[in-house]
Amino acid sequence: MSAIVHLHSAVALIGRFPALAGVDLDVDPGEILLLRGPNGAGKTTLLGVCAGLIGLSSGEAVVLGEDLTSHRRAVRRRVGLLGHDSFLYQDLSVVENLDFWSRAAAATVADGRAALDRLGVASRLFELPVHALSAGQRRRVSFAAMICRRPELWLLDEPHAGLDSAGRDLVDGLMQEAAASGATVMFASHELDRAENVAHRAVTISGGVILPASQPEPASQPEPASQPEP
Amino acid sequence: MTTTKTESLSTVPAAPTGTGSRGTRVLGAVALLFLVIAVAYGLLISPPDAQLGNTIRIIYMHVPTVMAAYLAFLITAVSSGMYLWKRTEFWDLLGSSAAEIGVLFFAVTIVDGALWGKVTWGVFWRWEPRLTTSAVLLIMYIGYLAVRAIPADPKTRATRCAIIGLVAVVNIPIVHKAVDWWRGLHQGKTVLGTIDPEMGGTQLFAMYSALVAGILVCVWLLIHRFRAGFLAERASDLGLDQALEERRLESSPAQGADS
Amino acid sequence: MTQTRGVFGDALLIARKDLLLERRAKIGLGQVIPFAILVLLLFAFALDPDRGVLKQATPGLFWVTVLFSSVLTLQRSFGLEAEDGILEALRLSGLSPAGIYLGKVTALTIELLLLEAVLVLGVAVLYDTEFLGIPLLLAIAVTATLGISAAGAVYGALAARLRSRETLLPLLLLPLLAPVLIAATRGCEVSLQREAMSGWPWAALLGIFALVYLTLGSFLFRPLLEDA
Amino acid sequence: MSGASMTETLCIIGAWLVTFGAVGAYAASVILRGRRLSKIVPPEQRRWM
Repeated sequence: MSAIVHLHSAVALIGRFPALAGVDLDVDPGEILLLRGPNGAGKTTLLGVCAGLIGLSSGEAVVLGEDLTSHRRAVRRRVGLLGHDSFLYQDLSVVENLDFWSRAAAATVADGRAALDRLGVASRLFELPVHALSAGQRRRVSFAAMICRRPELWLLDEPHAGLDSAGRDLVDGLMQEAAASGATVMFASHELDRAENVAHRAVTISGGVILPASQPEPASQPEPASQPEP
Repeated sequence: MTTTKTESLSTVPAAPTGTGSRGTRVLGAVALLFLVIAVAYGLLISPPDAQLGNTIRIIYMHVPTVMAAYLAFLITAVSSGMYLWKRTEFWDLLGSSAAEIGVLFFAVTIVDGALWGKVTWGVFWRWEPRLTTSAVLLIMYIGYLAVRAIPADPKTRATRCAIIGLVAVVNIPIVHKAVDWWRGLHQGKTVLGTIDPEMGGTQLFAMYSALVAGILVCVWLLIHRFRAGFLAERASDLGLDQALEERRLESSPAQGADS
Repeated sequence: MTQTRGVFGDALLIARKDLLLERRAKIGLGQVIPFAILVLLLFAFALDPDRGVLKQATPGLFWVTVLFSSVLTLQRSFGLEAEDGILEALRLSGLSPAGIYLGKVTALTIELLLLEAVLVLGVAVLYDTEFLGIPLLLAIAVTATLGISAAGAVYGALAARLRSRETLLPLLLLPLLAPVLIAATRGCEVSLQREAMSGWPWAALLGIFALVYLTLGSFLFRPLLEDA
Repeated sequence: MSGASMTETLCIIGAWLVTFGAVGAYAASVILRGRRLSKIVPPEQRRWM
């Protein structure tokens, strides 16, 4: 089975700044990969490249079988990105946001409700506008909006940030579940103790490149490679 | 562009020290020749017009500049479309260079038109269709240059400009139609901006030599401006390789810099 | 996997979302409409109503007010999309860019038509206008508004991510809308029987303007979302 | 020379001066900018296309 993510000498510029300065990375199907590294190392840019949002200025990138240098847009429907931004309309209520984003992603409204339920968003919050939510609640709603797309590749930027410990456990559980069901997860985190427990493998990114592996012990064996089910 | 051909045929490449080349110098000389003829005929030799009197001498400047401006905006429009298709730096630079030159010639056109108005009507400005149209279009393209001037990623900037270039150019005929109808209801056809077929021989000669000179100067400027733009891009790329190197070095001292 | 909804389905989704946002946040109702009424008042102060100038200039003042209000509406409409990573989310969503564009145009047109309806009331009360030639007035209002939205959505989206958007959007948009102002004003004057010629050519010009920019915008929105 | 023809002459001269002046000044600025940038850019990158 070929890699879900294959990057070779990938260089990505943000403006004229080389945020990625030649990344080599392969991620296998069903793997949970932790990206660690200092702030400004290029983690967010790397996730953006994998999502097909940021173009490469040189190098190779193939994600989910799509060549990003020629078909950057094709991959987008198939990935789920959880970024620093909430990706939510502040003035719309929780369900209105979920209804909109699930339908935009060609999922059903029921998928959106199920995702909210899965993230443990209390139904008393459903009618509240997003700007009235706490940071943790908002994060859960963003997460719900992401998983209702049923992505084949999860790209999570600091998924634990802003969550209480119950929320973090929930996120860890979701990632493991996703990987078990054939999806692939890449996430960036600063909370290394927790993150390394979940991840099958960790790579360190610094200065826009991936450092040669000094791999930590895998917490668990990667799931046997299987064709990810849409 | 023809000049580049001349460029590559010329004896071997000492690196240029500016935006000039043999091609542009030849072109510049020809343009200058036409300019001299235009000055001689337009200001001195040709007689005053039967209807316009001496103010026709302003028209000798007004028509070439407006033609050059429209030529430049046409180039901007074509380049904008080509950029969105081909996504190459060439079309971006050509389009933005032409827009700048178009704005220059358009501004001059409006000043000339206002001076003609001062003589003919006694006031600088009348809501005459051509002047009004030109003023609106001028501001539209000033907007283009304003967006161009915002520092941004080169690709982003190029896309923005290409979009504005296309949006603006399709407005030109609509503005013309609207303003013509708007004013045309009140006034007869105006002389400003048209070449009267009844013009005398020397007048026609003055007009056409000025027109040719205007177009040649426009093209000559465009080549220089394009090359200056190209150099400016290379100058801002200069740091790039170095930045890439430095970026990679960031990772080496801090081994496995976790947290 | 994903069933495609098509461009018009996407447009409907976006338009409904925008109108819902307006219902929730009430920026148009609470801020833009009061602003527009205020402009009408200011014109009355500037052009003393007793001298009759106001009455003569009513169509022009009306459309100038609409243009200024539309700049505010556009800024609001696309400011929302540029916040909180929404633009990235839209790019990821798989909605077609043309669909997003047409949806925004639809919502904007509806919002601006509502604004105009309120302004018409304001003009009727404050400037004592008599309305004649209603079909032509309606045709002009609809085509002009569609044109403003169609051209405005392109520049609104373009300016939304620029730091100097507050000054750039009017600089870019208002000259572009000059023909709309001319045609809508003259058309309304004709309609109010101030001119003895048919106003339908003006409505046709407005229709052409709207059509040209709807077509162009549908094509340009992809590069606009991707790279601008 | 009457006042009217005075204005006429001034305006005609003015139009030609404005045209030549503006285009000339712009041309000079472009050429100078090109020379200045040429000094910064390494020789092998100075060729266009």
